[in-house]
Amino acid sequence: MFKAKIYVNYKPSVLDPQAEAVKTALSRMGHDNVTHVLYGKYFELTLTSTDKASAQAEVETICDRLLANVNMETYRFTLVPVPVEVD
Amino acid sequence: MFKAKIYVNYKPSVLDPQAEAVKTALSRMGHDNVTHVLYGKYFELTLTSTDKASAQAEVETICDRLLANVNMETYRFTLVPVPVEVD
Amino acid sequence: MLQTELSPEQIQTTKPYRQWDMSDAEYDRFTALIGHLPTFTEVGLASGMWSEHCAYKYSKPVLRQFWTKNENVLMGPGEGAGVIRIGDGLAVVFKAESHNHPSAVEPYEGAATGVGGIIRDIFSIGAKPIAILDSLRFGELTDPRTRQLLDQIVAGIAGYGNAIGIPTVGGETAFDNAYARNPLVNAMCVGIMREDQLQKGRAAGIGNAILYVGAKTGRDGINGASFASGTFSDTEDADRAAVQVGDPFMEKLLTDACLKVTNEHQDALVGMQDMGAAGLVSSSAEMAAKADSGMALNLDLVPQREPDMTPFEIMLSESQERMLLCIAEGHEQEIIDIFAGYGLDAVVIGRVTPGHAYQLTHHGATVCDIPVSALTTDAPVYHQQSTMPVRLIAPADDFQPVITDMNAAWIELMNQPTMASKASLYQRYDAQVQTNTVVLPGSDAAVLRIKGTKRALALTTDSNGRYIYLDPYQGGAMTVAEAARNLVASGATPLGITDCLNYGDSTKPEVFFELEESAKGMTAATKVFNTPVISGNVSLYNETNGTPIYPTPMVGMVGLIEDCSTITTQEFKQADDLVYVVGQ
Amino acid sequence: MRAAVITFPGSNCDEDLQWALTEISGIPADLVAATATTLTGYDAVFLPGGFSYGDYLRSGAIARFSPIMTAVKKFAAAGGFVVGICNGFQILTEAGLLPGTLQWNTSLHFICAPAPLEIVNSDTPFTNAYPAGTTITLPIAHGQGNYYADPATLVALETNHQIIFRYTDNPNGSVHDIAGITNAAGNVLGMMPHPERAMETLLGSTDGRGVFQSLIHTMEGAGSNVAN
Ligand SMILES: Nc1ncnc2c1ncn2[C@@H]1O[C@H](COP(=O)(O)OP(=O)(O)O)[C@@H](O)[C@H]1O
Repeated sequence: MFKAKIYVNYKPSVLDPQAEAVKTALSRMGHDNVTHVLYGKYFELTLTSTDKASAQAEVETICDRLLANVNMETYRFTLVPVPVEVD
Repeated sequence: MFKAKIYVNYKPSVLDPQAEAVKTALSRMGHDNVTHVLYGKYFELTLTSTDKASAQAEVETICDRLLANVNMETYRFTLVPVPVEVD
Repeated sequence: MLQTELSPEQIQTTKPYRQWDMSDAEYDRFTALIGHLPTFTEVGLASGMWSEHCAYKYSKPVLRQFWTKNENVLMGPGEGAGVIRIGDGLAVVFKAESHNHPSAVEPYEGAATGVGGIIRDIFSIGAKPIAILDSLRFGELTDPRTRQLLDQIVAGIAGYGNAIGIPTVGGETAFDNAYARNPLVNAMCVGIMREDQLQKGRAAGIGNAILYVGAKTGRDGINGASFASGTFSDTEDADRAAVQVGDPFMEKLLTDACLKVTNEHQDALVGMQDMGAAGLVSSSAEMAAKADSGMALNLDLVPQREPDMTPFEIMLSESQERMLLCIAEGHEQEIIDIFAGYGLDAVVIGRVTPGHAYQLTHHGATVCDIPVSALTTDAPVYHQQSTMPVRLIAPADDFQPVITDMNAAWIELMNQPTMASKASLYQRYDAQVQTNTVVLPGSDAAVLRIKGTKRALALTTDSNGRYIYLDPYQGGAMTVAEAARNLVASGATPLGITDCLNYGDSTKPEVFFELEESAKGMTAATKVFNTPVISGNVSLYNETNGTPIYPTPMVGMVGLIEDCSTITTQEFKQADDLVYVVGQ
Repeated sequence: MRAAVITFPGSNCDEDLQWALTEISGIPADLVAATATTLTGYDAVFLPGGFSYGDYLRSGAIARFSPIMTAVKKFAAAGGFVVGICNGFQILTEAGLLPGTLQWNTSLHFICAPAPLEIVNSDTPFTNAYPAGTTITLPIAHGQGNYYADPATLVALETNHQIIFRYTDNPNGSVHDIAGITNAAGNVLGMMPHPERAMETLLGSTDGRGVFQSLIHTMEGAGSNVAN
């Protein structure tokens, strides 16, 4: 069993209105020392796969097809083995 | 200068419609071995603060007040020192 | 994609303009017009301005045949949108635009920015946008890619229109394999204004300021105009970098601020235009051309989102939510303050100059110095060859369906996605914001009352590519007639139309024939219904791997209801009422 | 009676509300900018629908830091009537003036449709013009109207009769079919449906008028249960 920790965010050249909005709000709230804001999505998927290579391939497919919009977003992920829980 | 890596996600007791939708989509796509989906937000803030304790306190305030809705979300973050860039 | 700047001589030998869809003959024509070997920036600007999207070089001979004027038309094609008088000192403003290619590549943002663009065309005239309609074509729903496109395109239209607070009140949706890889996404916006508020996109008056307003310029959508003028193949994933992201929140602020300027600062405002296809170069050169002015811009002053942008990138970026204003000298601060009140950037980036030169400086160097006309009025126009397609020369026998079981046939018909209710789609659009929508989606036409008057407007979009494929002339006429029927059935008198001409590659004689003939049919019908064409848009190159879509001109028609008490809706009202069939 | 309608950057139902108040209900209403700092002179404050600050991050999350919100909190604490509709409801929950939050609709789609509602409590300043037990239909138009509160909060809402409107055919997944609630004191109302869109026969319904009439009755001390 594996846990995939997946980060999806906009490519640097793409306008991210949400990150802009957060930054403006922060500076209005007086947090002027925040100079840069990146806003992304974070997913954790638990997979029952038993070997790492197949989990790796599967998470890549899932990211490409569902979690990330590859036109505008990039993603990266890490895989950690999870001890199988016994109910 | 510090970079704060902030994770915001739903409390486990709250049903997240977006995570549910991802899970349903995955199983429709044949990824039945994904047993659990967590859907969160990921922020990176760059702060000009010079000491870690004050950066820590500031990021906490920012999370409590803006980035997370503490009624239904929790957050965690890490702080990494960033070498100040010289132009 | 971009090379570091080549010298004029290197450009002449390595011909980088070919990858921007500019031909060698066009390069030669441009060189002759400007009287020197063009710089990298100059030839880049020409490639954008001479694309079909900006110059209508292939469709102009067809567009010239449209009937565009009657006694009520205050402004016809050529400006951001057309304007028709409706009485009480009021005028209705409308235009439609296609965003087919961007939506095929990035459906959510492509559709959203299509809506954003057409809204800017309306308020740039000085009108308050009051309604959005769409017209959508997809492949068959059995294809998962089509389902995804449908979902994301509807989400994109909803995401932009709902947030900005303009109701999406109608449209049409149909499915046919002809559009499988090349969906059609056409959006129409309608606005209302007082006749005396009419604005034009003009940069007149030597010394007047050129004011850049709105979002910063990024590398998004660079040279989207020539992108929109290319066809699809299965291998062109690299085009994806051309897609931009919309920010409806920014556009809401921009709309409110620009309308405040038009309503309250008439004496300061000389002209206004949105930055659409080919971005800053197109808006600025067109504003100069319309006023027969010269223009000088300092590109270092253009607000930029990314470091190290080249003049080519700054001028051809299609970043969204930007406007260009010409402001009378001395009034600059007054207008900048208004935008600042909405939290918007407004920067003087240049001036109207004597003569007819279009001059750009960047980091202290002149990067472009050419006649304005070389980018605008002197763009080429091609008279294409037109050949009747073989299928029309020897048409197949009429198809006679054999129906044995009327009930079964009816149910089968109703099961067609094209026939089925579109409620699951239009329920995702806020159709009621602004509280004017009298007839909601689901009837023949949408109807909006005009607050403060007894009047109402009826709006519809219609197209039927299959009819035009079978008979371009009759099909073109029928499209206009269908729109007129929808309005009349609501109790309205048709006023005029806008259109989106969606066709395949018109350099193919058969495709050009379809374009020409259907436009003739449309023209004949518009004269019968007294509905001049006051605005529109052309989208050619709707092809996948060489196969064109059905020729699919979309007609958006607006009608006037003099008295709200005469509005008619589609549904049966009560049992025992009589049902008549009128006509043949 | 005089009403304030707050215009946040990105609000888009502010003028509709002003129209419903002034032109139809006869309540003079001013648009007040989010940058204003005082609400003196007003008897009721309305937070309109729309997408304040783009609704980026979470709907209402950024609006709650507008200067006017300090004044709104003060106004509410002094017992003034505050009504948040759609995005206004979202802002009130983010600002802590109402409990719970509004999540994405379970369909994850924006929904614009008529929603039949049960008036659960007609003994409030906002609903006393509706006869008890009435069902009305008001338009909804939202993507994030799925009300959520933790079980303890729900118990409190139920026992204090703070649930004012309930969907009879839950469109968005809201817990306990909640469409509108008040605070414990009963002077702050948040609702997802749009009464200001149901004010005129020409536009199809007058079911929304009761909300405004109720406020008039309350302000004038003119009793309750006057049918609309
Ligand atoms: N994409 C859409 N957006 C908004 N409204 C739509 C859309 N598609 C269809 N509609 C609405 O659904 C109703 C029926 O559409 P359609 O079947 O195309 O009508 P018709 O056959 O009268 O042209 C109309 O009121 C139309 O406005």
